[in-house]
Order: sequence, then C-alpha cells, then structure tokens
Amino acid sequence: MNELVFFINKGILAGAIIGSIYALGAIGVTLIFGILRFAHFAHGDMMTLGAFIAYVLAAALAAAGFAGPLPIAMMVLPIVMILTAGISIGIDRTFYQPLRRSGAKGIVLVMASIGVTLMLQGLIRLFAGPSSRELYFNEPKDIFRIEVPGANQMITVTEPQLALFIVTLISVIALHYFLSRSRLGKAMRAVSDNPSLAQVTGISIETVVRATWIIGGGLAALAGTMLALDVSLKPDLSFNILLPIFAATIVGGIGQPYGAIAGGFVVGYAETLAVFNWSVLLRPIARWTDNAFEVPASLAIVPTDYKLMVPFVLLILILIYRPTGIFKGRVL
Amino acid sequence: MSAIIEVKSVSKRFGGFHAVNDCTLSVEKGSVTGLIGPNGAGKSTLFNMVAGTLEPTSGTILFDGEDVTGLPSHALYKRRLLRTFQIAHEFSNMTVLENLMMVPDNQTGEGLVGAWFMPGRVSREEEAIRRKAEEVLDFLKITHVKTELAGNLSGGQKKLLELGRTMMTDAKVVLLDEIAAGVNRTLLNDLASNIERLNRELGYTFFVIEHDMDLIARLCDPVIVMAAGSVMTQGHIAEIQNDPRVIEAYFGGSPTGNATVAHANQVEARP
Amino acid sequence: MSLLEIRNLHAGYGQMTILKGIDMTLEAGEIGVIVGPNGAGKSTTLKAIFGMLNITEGSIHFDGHDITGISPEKLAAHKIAMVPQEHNVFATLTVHENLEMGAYTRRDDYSRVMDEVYEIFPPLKDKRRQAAGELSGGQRQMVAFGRALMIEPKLILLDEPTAGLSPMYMSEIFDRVIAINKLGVTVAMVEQNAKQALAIAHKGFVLANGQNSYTDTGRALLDNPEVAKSFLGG
Amino acid sequence: MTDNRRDLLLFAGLGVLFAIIFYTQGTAYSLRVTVEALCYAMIAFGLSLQWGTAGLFNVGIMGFIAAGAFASLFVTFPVNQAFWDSEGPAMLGDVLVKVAIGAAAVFAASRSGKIGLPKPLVTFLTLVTLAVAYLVVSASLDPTARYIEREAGFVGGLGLPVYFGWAAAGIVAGAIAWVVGKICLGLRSDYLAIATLGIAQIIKTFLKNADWLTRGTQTVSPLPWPVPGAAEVGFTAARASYLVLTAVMLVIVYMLLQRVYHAPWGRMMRAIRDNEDAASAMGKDVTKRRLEIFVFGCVLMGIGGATLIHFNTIFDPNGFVDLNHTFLIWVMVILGGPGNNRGAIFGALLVYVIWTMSEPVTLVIFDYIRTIGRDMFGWQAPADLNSRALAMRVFVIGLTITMVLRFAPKGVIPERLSRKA
Repeated sequence: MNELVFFINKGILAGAIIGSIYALGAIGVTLIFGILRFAHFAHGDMMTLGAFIAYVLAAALAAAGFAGPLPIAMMVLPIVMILTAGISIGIDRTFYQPLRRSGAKGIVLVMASIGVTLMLQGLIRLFAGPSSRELYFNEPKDIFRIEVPGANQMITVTEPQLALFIVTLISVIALHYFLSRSRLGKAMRAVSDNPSLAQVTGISIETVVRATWIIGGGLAALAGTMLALDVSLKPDLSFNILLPIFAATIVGGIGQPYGAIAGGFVVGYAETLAVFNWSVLLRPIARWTDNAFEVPASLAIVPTDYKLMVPFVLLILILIYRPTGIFKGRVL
Repeated sequence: MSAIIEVKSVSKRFGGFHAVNDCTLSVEKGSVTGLIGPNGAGKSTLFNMVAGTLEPTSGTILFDGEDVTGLPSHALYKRRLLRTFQIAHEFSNMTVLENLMMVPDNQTGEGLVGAWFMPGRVSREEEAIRRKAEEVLDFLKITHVKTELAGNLSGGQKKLLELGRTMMTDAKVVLLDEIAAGVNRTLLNDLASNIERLNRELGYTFFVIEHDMDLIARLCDPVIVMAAGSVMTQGHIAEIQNDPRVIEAYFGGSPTGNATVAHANQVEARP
Repeated sequence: MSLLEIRNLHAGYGQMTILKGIDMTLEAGEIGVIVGPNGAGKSTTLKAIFGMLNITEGSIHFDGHDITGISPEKLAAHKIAMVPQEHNVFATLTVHENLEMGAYTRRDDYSRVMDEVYEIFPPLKDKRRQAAGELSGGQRQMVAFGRALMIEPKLILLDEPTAGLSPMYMSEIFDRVIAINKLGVTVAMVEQNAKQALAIAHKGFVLANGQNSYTDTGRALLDNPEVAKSFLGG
Repeated sequence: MTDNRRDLLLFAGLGVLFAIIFYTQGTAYSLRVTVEALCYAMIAFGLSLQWGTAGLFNVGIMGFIAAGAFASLFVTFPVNQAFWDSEGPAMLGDVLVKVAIGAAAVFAASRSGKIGLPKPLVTFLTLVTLAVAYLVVSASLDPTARYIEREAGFVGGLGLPVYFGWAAAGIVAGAIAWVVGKICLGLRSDYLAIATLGIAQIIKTFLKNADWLTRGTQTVSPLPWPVPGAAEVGFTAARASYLVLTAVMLVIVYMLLQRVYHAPWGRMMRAIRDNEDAASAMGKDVTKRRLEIFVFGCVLMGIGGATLIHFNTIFDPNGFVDLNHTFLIWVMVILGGPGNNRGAIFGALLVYVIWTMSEPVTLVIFDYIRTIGRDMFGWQAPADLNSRALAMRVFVIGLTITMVLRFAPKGVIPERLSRKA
C-alpha cells in the first residue's frame, strides 16, 4: 500500500498541481491567441510578476505585524490579481496597441511580447535579485495528512496545494459562467469568432481586449503566486514554464478556454508521469511473484533533467497529427 | 476534342456552409470556357480548388487525365496549369520586371549551387528571361513601369501584370479570375484579342470567370452557369442568355414571390 | 430633412480611392437599392457609411447627426445595423447568443424584441440552442437579419443578401426585406440581382466607376431602356 | 548613390568607435571584442536570412549555436584513448544500431498507409513504435553512459583539424533545423517561434546533462585553435590572426550571400515573402524553399557558434544563454536592418560593442547609485547589487526590441528594394 500512497502523492497529486498551474496560464494564452491573434511570449513572466507583487505586499504586511487565518500572500491575492491585470493593460497600451493600430503582422506582436518578457525579467531581477524566496513569513505551512489503512505512509497535501485546487476550480467555474452567461463574456467569444462582424454589431474591440488582459493577467498572477507559495519564488521561471503552457494551449486547441484547461492537465500529467519512478509500483508486483524479475532502481520514462522534453514532444506530436488540438481550435 | 480539366462531383464546405455542392463540369482542350453565375454561387471556390489553393471536401479533379485533387498550386504549375487572381496578387516590393522574371521554373539561379558556382549559365538564362519579360511588357503596353515597384501600380496595371505572368511560360491551361475588372475598355479589347491569339495560335486553353458580359460573349464558348454551388446549365452564350432559368438566377428575372409582387405594385402605386 | 444624406462622398482603402463623389438620400421608411457592375463601389458605399474605410471628402448625415467617418461600433447607438455579405453570423455562438450579441449595445430589456424576431423567423426558435455555424445558408441569413433587428434599427444596411442563394430562396429573402421594411425600418441594400431588387425598391441608385450614374424610383429605373441596356444585362 | 554614402558614413562612424576602443582599452582586449563581434556577425547573417529574407521567426538561435559548438568540439578535441580502449565504443555502437533500427521502424510505421492501412491506425502504430524504440534506446543508453563516465570520463573528440569541426558545426545545426522546419514550416510562424524556443532549451539541457558526451557542467577545454595560439606567437599576434581568419570567413560568406540575394534565388525568396499564394501559383514550392532558407540560416549560426567557442577555448553548456545567444542577435538584426547583409554586420558590430561596454558602465553607474543612496538616504544596498545591475541590461535589450519595432521597423540600414532596369 505504501507504494500506492507514494504514487498518489508523487503522481496523481503532483500532476494535478502542476496541471492546475499550466491550465491557469494556458487560459490566458489561449484567450490572447483567440482575440489578439498572437502567441504571447510574456505570459511566463507575467506569472513571475504576479508572484513578485504578492511577495512585496505580503512582506510589507508581515513586517507591519499583520496576521490572519491564511498565509498573507494568499489573502492579498485579489489585490495582486487586480494589480497584475492593470499592469497587463498598461503593457498592452504601451507596447502592443500601437503596433496593432499600425496594422503590424501578428508575428511582429510576438516579437514585441518577447521584448516585453525581457523587460519584465530585467525589472524583476533588478528589484528581487536572482535568488529564490519563500512566500511564507513567520507562518507555518500547514500540511494535511490522510491516513490510508494498511499503509504507514500518508497522503499529504500542503496548504498551498489545497488552496491551488480550490482556486483553480473556482476560476474554471467562474470563467465558464463568465463566457457563457455574461454579456462581456459572450462578446469575447464573438470577437474571437469574427472580429469584423463583432465590430459591426457594436461590440467595442478595445473593451474586449481589455477584458482579455484582465482575465489573462489575473489568472497569470494567480498561477504565479500559487506556484511560488507551493515551491518558492524564482525569478527565472519564464521560458521553462512558457513552453508547457504553449504546449497546453495548442494541445487543447487555440482559442478554446476549455481546451486550455484540458491541455494544462494533459501536459501536467504527462510531465509528472514521465519523470515518475515506475519501479515503485513494480516492486510490490515483484514481491508477490517472489521476485520473479528484477526491478531496476530507477524506471522513469524521462530523466527529471529532461522534463521540458515532455511538453515539447507533445507539442510536436500534436502539430504533426492534429494541429487543431483536442478541442478543434483554429490553426493559425 | 477531349477534356483537359474534369471536375467530378466536387463539394467544398466551410463549416456548415456548402460553397460548392456536388459540382461536375469539364473544360475541353483548346477551348475558352467561361464560368458565370451570381456572386456567391461558388465560382471562386471552384476555381481555387482547380488551381490547388483549396482542397475539396469531397470529389475529384482531373487534369489532362490525371488525378490532381488536393495537389498544391506549385505542383499544378509544373503541369502547366497557371492562374491569375481576382484581387491582384502582385509581389509588391519587387519591380514589375522582377515580378515577371521570377515566373519561369527550373532556373539554374534558383538553386544555391547554381547561384554560387554557375554565374555564366545564370546570366545567360537571365538574359533570355529578361528579353521574354520585356516582350511581355511591350505586348501589354506597360513597358514604362518596368522598374516601378509593383505595389505602386494602379489596379488595372496590376491586373495586366497578373496576365503577363501567365505569359512568361508555356501554359496548357490558364485560369483567368475576373481579369477585366478595373481594366479600361481599349486595353480590354487588346487583352481579348491576345487571349484569342494565344488560344488559336499556341493552343492555350482558357477557363475564365468573368462578370463582363461583353468579354464573355466575345471570347467564351461554351459558357458554364453556376448557381448555389453547382452547375445550372452550360452552352453557347446565345443559348445561355435566352435560358429563362439563367435569366432568373443571374440577370434577375421577374419577381416570383407573391408578397414581392404585391409590394412591387404598392411601390409603383406610390405618388 | 431626409433620414440618410450622403453628399459628394470620396472614399477608399489606404491610398486607393474607390468612391469618387457619391450622392444618396433616403427618406424614413424607404427601401433604397444600390446596383451596378462589379467594382462600381456598391459594397464600398455601404462600408463607407459604416465607417470601415477612409473618407477623404464629402459627408454622411443620419437623422440630423453627422456620422462621417464614425467608428463602426458607435453606429449601433444611432440605430443603424448592418448585415455583411458573408461571415455574417458568429458561427461558434448559439442562435440565441447571436441575437443577444445583436443587442449588445442595449442596456434595457429587449426580451420583447427577441420574441418578435423569433416570431418573424420561426425556424430559429427551435434552433436557438444550436451553434449558428451548423445551420443551413437560409437559416443563417435569418440569424443575420434577426441579429441586426435586435437594436430595433431605424436603418438597416444589407450587403448582397441573396449572394450565394438559389433563385428559390432569393424571392424569400426579398419577401423578408419587405417584411422588415413594413416594421418601419428603412433599408439600404446592395444587390446583384438588379431587376428583382429594383422591383421592390422605392428608390434605386445605379453606380458606375465610383459615381452615381442613375438615380430614380425603382420602377423608373427598370423602365429606363438605357439602364436596362447597360446594367441589367439586356 | 545617397544610400551608399549613408552606409559609408555609418560604417566610418563604427570604425571611429572601434578605434576609440582600441586606443582606450588596449589592443589585446579590443581584439577579443572584435573577433567575438565578427562571430556574432556570422550568426546575425543567419538570422537576417531567416527573418529578413523569409520572415521566419527563430527564437532558438542559442540552441543552434550550442549544437554547432558541440559538434565542433566533438570533431576537433583530442582523442580520449581511455574511451577507445574501453568497452565504451562497442556499447555505444550497440546503442547506435538500436537507434538506427528504431528510426527505421518508426519510419516504416509512418509509411504503413501506403499498404492500405487506415490513417488512425497508422498514427497509432507510429506512436507505439516511437514509444517502444524510445524505451529500448534509453534503456541501453543509460548503462552505456554510466560506464563511459566511470571508465573514461567522457567520449572525447576525434582530433581532426578545426576546419572539419566548423564544417561539422554547420552540418549538425542544419540537420536539427531541417527536422524542426519540416514539422513547423507548413504552419504559421508563431508555431516555429514556439518550437525553436523549445528546441533550444532542450539542446542546452542535453549538453548540460549528457556528461558522457560533453562532460556537462565540468566543461571541456582547451579547444584547439585553427591558428597559432598565444603560447606560440604571443597574445596579440594570436588574436590578430584569429581575427584575420574570422574576417576572411565573414567576407566570403558576405559575398556568397550577396550573390544569391541578387541571383534568381533571392528574387524567388523575396517573391515568397511578398505573396505566398502567388509565388505558389507561379510554381515555387513555398514550404520547401522556406525549409531551405531556414536550414541555410541555421548552418551559419552553427558555424558562427563554433568559431566563437573555439576562440574562447572553453565549451561550457551553462555559458549558452538565451539573452546573449538569441535575443542579443535579434537586436543586432532588427536594429541593423533585416534582409540587408550590410545591416546585419553593422548591427552586430555596433550592438556587440555596446553590449560589452555596457557591463562596466552599468557597474560604475550602480556604484554611484550605491554611494549616493548611502550618503544621502542611508540606503543599505543589497549584497548582490552587481548581479542585479546586470539585469538592467536585459531590460534594455527588451526595451530596444519593442522600440525598434515601433519606431524603426526597417532598421538603421534598411533593405534596398532593387530598381535596376
């Protein structure tokens, strides 16, 4: 049973955690892809930026002696999301909108977003330095343990992980209601579907663009902060998280928010299970069969160092076999 | 005569919309075949499928007896099927001369090895291609814009350049997509007589989408009429123009709906 | 004052001028039909009204307001609706959502208008939960019209509403246009099927080379032998 | 004519800049900067070709540089006798045979549609074969790698002359480009951007972790020089002769590029960039030609990377970073003028000099800030201020990219559209 618990902890839960992060990021990327029609390379650094803002706020509050039922960084999340969304809109106004207005090709916007990502990286490192930081200040990181009968190990979920599941679920449900029920949400889908008709219908494209950045920026901040709470705040997240998020977007189908969620979990699980040491699960089988076969010490499909290979290979396979992704997104 | 292009029950759907619906037609070798029909009848979609820019949802297209369904346009060019575009697709950052000179295939200088190591052969070829291009420019009477960037030409000149490109190589079939739009009358006359000449003397087959009825009447036999994604009828222009179905579909015949008639009467009755 | 007044309009895309002095007036409650050969500037005129291209000279007044060069999304506030020629529905949205998007600029309760639209186009009611992209061409045309009606427009602009439809459908569409007009909506329509369209028009505008070449009542244009000869295909 | 005069003026200005650097910074140091700048210019040629001439978006330059550098290392580094005396070669041969069989099996599976199998089955078969081949290969590679690391340290090199290494650098970078391009070039350029970004990270990860092949983070040095080294002829002379060598290579490549650009090849490529549909209708195989130019560009990047790495004599996988080896080159090309080889050279030389000089300058500026902050506000600067200061340069690179795109999208020396009669 211990092996099973280990698998639940290191396989199923770990996959769900990273999958949630990817899903939250990919929703933003897919919406930006659908409405602004370019691959937003600065998304990884928007996540870092959000986490960094959370760190600054939480550190300030912690220094002021503020305390509450939850970790401070979690309590300031709404403010962090609003701030990051505001910054995203500011970035759009300053760097992307002028290019859009001048009728630049999509690929020029992609390049501009790379410029933006470098600027964010520079600023974050200037103020935060290259070292990694904890988002917990004088607070215990609660750990929830679930006992499993017949096993002496326990299923463990940390507080930030549990919070991540909850906020991901809430965000996904909220997004669903927003896109299918609200006036603005439907307008976003309309613009993604047919921008010129949307304009003729009286939908202000700029309003929709703003909404896109608010959602994308807010979710990026959410994902970044949760990731930083779970692990630690590292300023060099950007490209290493960007590739899986792009993979999730394309696997799910470009422009499809539900696809992005599915894609996020597909990529998250693929990555986790690929580096999972499967010999753990083979050992009990070997025991039952009186060690009829030898179980190697390590039986991971992909060595941990090559984790990035997994989203990349998924990306390549989907491009070869189904460029529209699972949810029939558009092919650019 | 035998068919050079055969379109066999070809359909094309965009989402749920049938742009071309089970369309069957053929173009005889050596003919100038016209394709007419109201806007949105599926003519351009059909054309694009024949030219290899769109892939049919179902059905087959034969060129010179071979199945070419879904082949990309550059492969069709190799079989000597050329096309013009309804909206001129000039290479706007290149000169008019360059626009023409890029057309011939198998140029030695188009390969890296050729361009680097066979300068003599490349420049001989270039000389010949340039002469050919200058002839074409002369022929189209646009020699004066030879060194102008194609993007700066007028709409009509761009159309001529479209046609000029098809003259840079020996074609079997040329698809002309609304070549007359934006070209002035005098030039159009020249164009028409040259299309006739290419057809008669060099045996070019033309397949023509056109809204200019005079041009259709002058050049095309037979004329195929498309409506709602498939062929309605085909025949000599004189038959077509007198076919009541065609008049109704294309030229806009007498109103048939009852309300329409009633309303029409009402409109008339207004002071 | 007329509902729509276009004076000496020059407009085009980028550097290219397509309209070279168009004049057009429509009174409230009329059907105006714009016909002419391809490239004459018919659709361009509609797009110019709709603020979708560069106006270099001239003016457009609607209901006493200067709307020259206004941005497209602002026209809904003036109660002007447009039905483009193609891609005129949101294919991935349901029929119902398409209609809701039509009413995007409305902040009041529009459920009555919605009911009316379903009444005018009964087939849509059954398919209201279906994605518009799955409907047939005729039904999509209904969605497009319905969407435009949601703002209870004073003026509706139709860009070749019969394009791509079989002749049978065509008269149905014209019937629909008349029905819409009877609701009190002024209609400006570009049409290829000149004869049929002029027959239902109070006013017809024949364009050629970006300029007015004939303007008269629909009937008069149909009866004009010169017009018939040059533009109606004999 | 005025265009040429302008170019001349710009290059003259650049010459003055270099003269000042030689005068103030000393010959040996300045020679180093110049050689490195020329290597960057070679890489910039590759990008200018891809982006300027064909509109291909490559953000994985670092990967191609690293791959080229490694290839050259492998070909030129002295033979490791310990490896060749061990079981290593045999075991590695076994792995290679398995790779070959696996590749053949995957290829066969992907072509099984030809014998009438339905498409979903073909896909399924291919993926299963791929998975099996991968597992078999990685299962036999792991012990081999461990054995080699234990017995011989790493595989070592082939001990061939440097020029062979540089050729190999081009070939390997080009081969990787071919595979990536084959998959992505039929689609819109965003996909290529994403894929190149990924492949670069993966190449770097591989070079960093495959200790049996590259010694990983332990780095390999000294790499051989194609010209007499400092030990033989002295610092300055050695660097000067390396400079002459790179300059000659650069001139040759420049001439080759100019020739194809003005040949029908260049005309065709510009036509494809202008209007893909029309070029295709005029018989040009757009996807194939794009692949050609992508591979060609990456070959130059590989060679440039190899010359750079040999000059510094050390192969360190951690030394390859996106900023220095991808985005810096982007700045060079878009600032210089994409699609114009003179622009690429100008951009490379200017940007590289500014880049190198920016390090000491930034540190000096931040030193002042530290002093002023302490004296006036009692600010205690963080201990890692220096490394933070250098992050400002990342910011500046990003800002330059966005500003150039907006205000000077054609660069300082724009592409000339030919008007010759």
